[in-house]
Amino acid sequence: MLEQQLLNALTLGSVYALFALGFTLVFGVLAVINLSHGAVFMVGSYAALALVTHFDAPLWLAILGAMLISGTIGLLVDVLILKPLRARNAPHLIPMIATIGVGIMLTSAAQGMFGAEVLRFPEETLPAGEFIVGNVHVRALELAIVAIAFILMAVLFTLIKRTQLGRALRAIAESPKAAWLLGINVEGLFHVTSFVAAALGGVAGVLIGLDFNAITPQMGQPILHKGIAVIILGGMGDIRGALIGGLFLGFAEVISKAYLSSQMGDAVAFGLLFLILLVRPSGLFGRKLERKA
Amino acid sequence: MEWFNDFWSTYSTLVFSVGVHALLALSIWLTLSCGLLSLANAAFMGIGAYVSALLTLQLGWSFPAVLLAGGLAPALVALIIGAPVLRLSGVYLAMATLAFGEVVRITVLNLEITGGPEGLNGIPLLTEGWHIALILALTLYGLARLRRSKVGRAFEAIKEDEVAARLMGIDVDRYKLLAFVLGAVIAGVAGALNAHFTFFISPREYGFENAVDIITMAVLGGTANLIGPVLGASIITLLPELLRSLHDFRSFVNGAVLVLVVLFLPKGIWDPRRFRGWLQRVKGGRA
Amino acid sequence: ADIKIGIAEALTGGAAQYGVAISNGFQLAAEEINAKGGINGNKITLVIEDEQGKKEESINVFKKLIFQDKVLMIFGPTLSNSMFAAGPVANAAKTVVFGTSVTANGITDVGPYVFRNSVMESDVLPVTVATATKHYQLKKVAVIYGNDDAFTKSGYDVFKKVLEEQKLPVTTTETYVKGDVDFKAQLTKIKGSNPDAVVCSCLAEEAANIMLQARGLGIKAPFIGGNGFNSPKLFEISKLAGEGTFVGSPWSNTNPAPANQAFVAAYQKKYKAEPNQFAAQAYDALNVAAAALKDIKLSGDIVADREALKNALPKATISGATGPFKFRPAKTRSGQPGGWDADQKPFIYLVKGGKFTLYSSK
Amino acid sequence: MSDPTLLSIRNVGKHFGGLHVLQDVSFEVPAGSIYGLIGPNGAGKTTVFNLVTGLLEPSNGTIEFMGNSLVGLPPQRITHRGIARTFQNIRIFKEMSLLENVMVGMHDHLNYSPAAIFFNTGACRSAEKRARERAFELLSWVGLEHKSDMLADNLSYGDQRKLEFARALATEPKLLLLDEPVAGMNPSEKTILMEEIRNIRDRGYGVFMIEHDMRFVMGLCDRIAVLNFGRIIAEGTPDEVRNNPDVIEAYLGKEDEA
Amino acid sequence: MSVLLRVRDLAVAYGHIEAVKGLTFHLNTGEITALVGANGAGKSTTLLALSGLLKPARGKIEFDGEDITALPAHQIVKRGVVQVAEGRAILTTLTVAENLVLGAYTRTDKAEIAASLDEVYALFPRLKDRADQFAGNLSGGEQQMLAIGRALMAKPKLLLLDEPSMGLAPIMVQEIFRTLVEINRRGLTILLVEQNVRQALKIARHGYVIETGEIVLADSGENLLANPKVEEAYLGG
Ligand SMILES: Nc1ncnc2c1ncn2[C@@H]1O[C@H](COP(=O)(O)OP(=O)(O)OP(=O)(O)O)[C@@H](O)[C@H]1O
Ligand SMILES: Nc1ncnc2c1ncn2[C@@H]1O[C@H](COP(=O)(O)OP(=O)(O)OP(=O)(O)O)[C@@H](O)[C@H]1O
Ligand SMILES: [Mg+2]
Ligand SMILES: [Mg+2]
Repeated sequence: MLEQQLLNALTLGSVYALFALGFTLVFGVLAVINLSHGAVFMVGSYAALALVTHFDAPLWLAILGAMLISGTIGLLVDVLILKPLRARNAPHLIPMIATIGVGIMLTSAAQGMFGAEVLRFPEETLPAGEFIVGNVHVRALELAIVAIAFILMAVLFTLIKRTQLGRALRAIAESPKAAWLLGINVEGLFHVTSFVAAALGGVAGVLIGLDFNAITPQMGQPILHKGIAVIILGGMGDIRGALIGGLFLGFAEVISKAYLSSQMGDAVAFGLLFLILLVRPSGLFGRKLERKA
Repeated sequence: MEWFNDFWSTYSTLVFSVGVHALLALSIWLTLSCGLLSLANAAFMGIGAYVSALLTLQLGWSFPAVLLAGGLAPALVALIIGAPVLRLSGVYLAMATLAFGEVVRITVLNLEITGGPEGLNGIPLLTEGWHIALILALTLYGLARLRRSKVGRAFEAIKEDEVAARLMGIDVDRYKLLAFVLGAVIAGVAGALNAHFTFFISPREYGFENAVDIITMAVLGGTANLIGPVLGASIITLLPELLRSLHDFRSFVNGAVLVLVVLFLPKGIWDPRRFRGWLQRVKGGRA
Repeated sequence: ADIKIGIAEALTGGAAQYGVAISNGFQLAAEEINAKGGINGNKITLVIEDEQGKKEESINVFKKLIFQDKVLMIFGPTLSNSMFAAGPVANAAKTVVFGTSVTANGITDVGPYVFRNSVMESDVLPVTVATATKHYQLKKVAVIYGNDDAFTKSGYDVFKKVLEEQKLPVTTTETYVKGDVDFKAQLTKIKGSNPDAVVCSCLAEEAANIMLQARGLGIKAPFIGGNGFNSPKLFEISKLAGEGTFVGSPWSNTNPAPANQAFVAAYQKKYKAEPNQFAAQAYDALNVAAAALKDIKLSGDIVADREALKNALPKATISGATGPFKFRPAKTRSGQPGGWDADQKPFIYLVKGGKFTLYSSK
Repeated sequence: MSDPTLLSIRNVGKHFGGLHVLQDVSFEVPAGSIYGLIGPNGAGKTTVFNLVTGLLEPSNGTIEFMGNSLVGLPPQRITHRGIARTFQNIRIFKEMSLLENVMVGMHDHLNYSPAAIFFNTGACRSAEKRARERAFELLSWVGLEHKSDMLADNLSYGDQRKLEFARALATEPKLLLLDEPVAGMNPSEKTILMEEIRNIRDRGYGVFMIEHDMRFVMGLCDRIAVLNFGRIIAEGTPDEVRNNPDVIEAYLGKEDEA
Repeated sequence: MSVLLRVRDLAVAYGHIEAVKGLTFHLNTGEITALVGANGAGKSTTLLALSGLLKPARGKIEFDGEDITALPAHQIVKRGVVQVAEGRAILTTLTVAENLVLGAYTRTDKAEIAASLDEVYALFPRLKDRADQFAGNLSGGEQQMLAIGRALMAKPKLLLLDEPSMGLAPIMVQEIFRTLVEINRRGLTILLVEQNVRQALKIARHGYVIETGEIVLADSGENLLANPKVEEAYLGG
């Protein structure tokens, strides 16, 4: 059973990581805890579902469409809400509260349009494919999620660490004023980041919607909760951290369910998180500059 | 008079809730004023609620004693976890306190004495309007005094720059612990009051969303002074009630209002500096 | 004059999927009653309020309905938790409150004005488990339930007691929490313990996913479920994964009784969707109240009318979508006069070909 | 006359990982005098201040203040002993008014109890009133009294330095550490500040400062230590230091600009 | 002689308070111009407005014949107006090398950028030693070097310097001023805000003295140095 549980942990961890990637990106660049990310994730799911059921779109097109729609929402939130807040020098918790409002709006809009009950992708659209290796049952979709999480992480990580664009993003994250003075189009990059992060959230929504096949207006809430844990465990805004943090949480949860007690899954995961933070006050990859004066 | 009776029987709970939420918002205001973004206050509220409800139900303690215990129990917990947790800052502190809250919630969920997910029901109605009013008034007065003293200034200084605060001779760790523990006391008492007018408590009421709600109240109202949190708590509590007639659009509009308020009043609703700015403009316009 | 009845259900938030169905059931019943000329010539008007599945909100809604709208009685709220908070308010105001989806123990302890037609798990599960055990020759079972939800947890408590009484060994007991979508860790463990069946105290949506994921992991054992399983959704989602499941419930969309078939058809026509047990129980509940109202003469004095309704309601009986229905007095813990529980015989269904089929032992 | 030693630094070393920032640094700051620490950028001057104020711990060596070791004490205890400092990269409390900034500096000297705060006792009120008056005094000393209600963040750079100076004095230090106090001030303002610092010394305080402005340093300091690459390369009176060829080579440069 | 930057009636306000109250001045191509004044006079405010980081309340800024008053900051940098801001605006979480490379954000030619980098390292060898350190760990003076070096990486047409000598050792100050003269000779136009008034006016062709947001004196550097009013107010008698 251990092999199966390890696989379970890997997929669950990748699910968390996938969700956390966009979340951490916004956090890292805009320094906003975007609590509407869960709702954007949910919108991604519904968007793909609507494309598949109402327009008979093939799955790949539906995924693209979902990215576009959720990305646009992210962009709109940035342009219409976060940008004016930046211009008005809002204190740092204020944007977070605005995103709570956005989350509420998106959730109730989704309920208005699609109803409160659980919706599913039609069976024929689900990528089939399941194989059994030894004692372990593997589904193609799960493998896809794991692979996509790793690939996206690698791409984003290289982008941020090695390219001029990445350096510019890090510059913005530290000081928008300094970035402007370097000739960086700070607002433009904020918009791009918001779009990309929300699009990533949207993809995560589609994939996870496909895998667990339960789409509801509330589906973003529990994962948002975990997502926050993941990005902070990984270290604020750190792309590698999102993956490692996600995997960590996935493994902690699955292993404690498997070998301790399923009642304790979350308690063990959060308890460990608590302890890790005490040992590493800035998360796994976070670092604090030591210089004081 | 009859009108008032009708009004009171319909809305007394709502008014009570405003009071309790104001206490909660003040509790987080206190920790925020020291620069601590703590998400533990919902859990502290829960501890206060459970301890007090159990004392009432099982041991039949008197209400004042129960309230006192409801404040002290979370304070004790805050004291214990404070030392390690308060070494963290910013979102990391938020996360650690959130994790702590989760552990508390799951513990309550799995204990026999707390009734697990089914919670505790049949809690007698002991809270009266004047209890809440009195405690709120005392809290407001106490915090107002604190703010104007060296303690309040020390909190502010710590919020802005811990290193510089240390070099002013402020024992940063002790003051942070003080803010954290006092916040826990206020939240715990709020929880105890709440438990004794809603007949029922369950672990679900003290989770992440509630922690965020509490922060929203304080920040939306404005954290520059004590009026903000009270105002924020009132608005967040009353808004859904005011929007009730919108039916299906209620929560959408509720969200939209939140966004708009924040957008147009980014420093919170009660922002003395903006008011001063207006005043100056009016004066300047005349001059 | 119109008869004003309050409906307090969770129309938004996490419990909305139940609250909305329930509110649909009430509206359908009210329409039908009014179309037939109302009750003794009086039309029913529903005052529908959203209690969001939150306790304070429920109290506020109850107070508004009782003191401001001055409704004759209240249906709701959706969750047991909310009933524990709001029930005492109605009881203290001497107003009947009638729950259709509140199954937790102790609800009717609140007082004599509290009624419910939600069938309690303790009435259903013993028969279900016994029937399944006999049918499958079960030697040992695994259990899974949601442990942060009053509904699924109290269902589990009953299951546990029943399994002990029927001396059926449990290989492992697993839990999940609300909002979980990944059950593979628990199911892998269940698979390792090799049970003959999986006993599941879950809501339909979660149950469907549990079944799907169980089959994906190669678990072949059949499922045994309670009240929560009872939704056509279960098979819309799980398709054939739910084959062989035993469910005990007062209602099923395939129950051929004419009252039920009429309900199912009317619901489909009005809402373009399949009804579920929540809608059926709400539909029946309003008809029960209507039956009681027929027998009383409304004076226009709200206090007297509410009292009259409280006295008449226990005697009301109907034969509705959930079959023959009557009340029985609740046994309370404290010995105080309590409210009224449903006295209804559950049916046992076996799932065949993705449909509930009434089980009859060969 | 021989002044007693206020601060004594002996054989102090400090490294960050493999980077040795200070090595075997020793000197003494006497009471009632102005002591200067100069040296090229990155020589380790600010690091010395960080060690003295407890923000960093020395890797080896001892630091004593009036005969008691400071090593291992947290910053607030060191402030308590009577050492205050200003920062090279100004660290004022930006969201507080100037007056509040200075009053924070008096924290240690306001000894009223929590109960006194709650009941607003006479003792508490008069202590606060005195503190307020003293803060005003300090602000007018640096010429900022007319801005006392302004937010510190809205001050220009030079004014922020002055505020920091007033705040440090508010802690009533026996030894004042100034890290480049006149950076960003113009020559006439420097002259005024020079007078003020002399005043402070004449009242018996010790002043220990880092500064790159040679007119200022040479005109003001009684003794000067020169740090280069983490080592003391010269120590003595301004004249001795000014003419030391090593110092000229490493720090002052050939042509004397001033 | 051509005018590179022309400022007309520039006013900048913080909230309701005007910190700069209608400055009119110009910079000639290829010259060093100094802007001096007491603390709080409005020098930094002026520079920030020129860079587009503060939006003027009124007035007009023309660069190279183009009206740049309303342009966003990054567009202004792109046109070649680069600032070394007060307080340095170093990116502390990036390494020294990354800070420098980002300085060339608006440039694309890899080879030329590499050449510029070598020049900067030649100018400030200390930075080369510290290339892979986080800039936040640098000493104050090292950060100042980094800020100047980073601005040079942009290959500006107009360099705005806000107190470049602040926090630098005397030997380094001389070095910086020598460098400024040198890069100016190569054609770079410089606007210099300095508290080191004497040296600034020595190397500046023109100088403006500003007091509480207004220009009170404008003359050649030489004349200003000799002006008794300047002598008294800014040179310390
Ligand atoms: N926390 C740290 N980690 C790594 N290196 C550090 C740290 N703090 C200081 N340094 C290094 O130590 C050296 C000395 O720094 P310090 O700030 O003491 O110099 P300084 O003499 O004050 O220089 P300046 O006159 O430029 O302010 C510098 O090279 C700096 O890079
Ligand atoms: N963010 C701000 N908000 C409000 N007022 C400000 C702000 N920044 C500066 N000021 C005010 O504007 C005026 C000009 O400030 P500025 O920083 O331009 O002066 P400066 O000439 O650069 O002075 P210094 O030599 O001290 O750097 C000052 O009176 C200052 O108090
Ligand atoms: Mg230094
Ligand atoms: Mg300036």
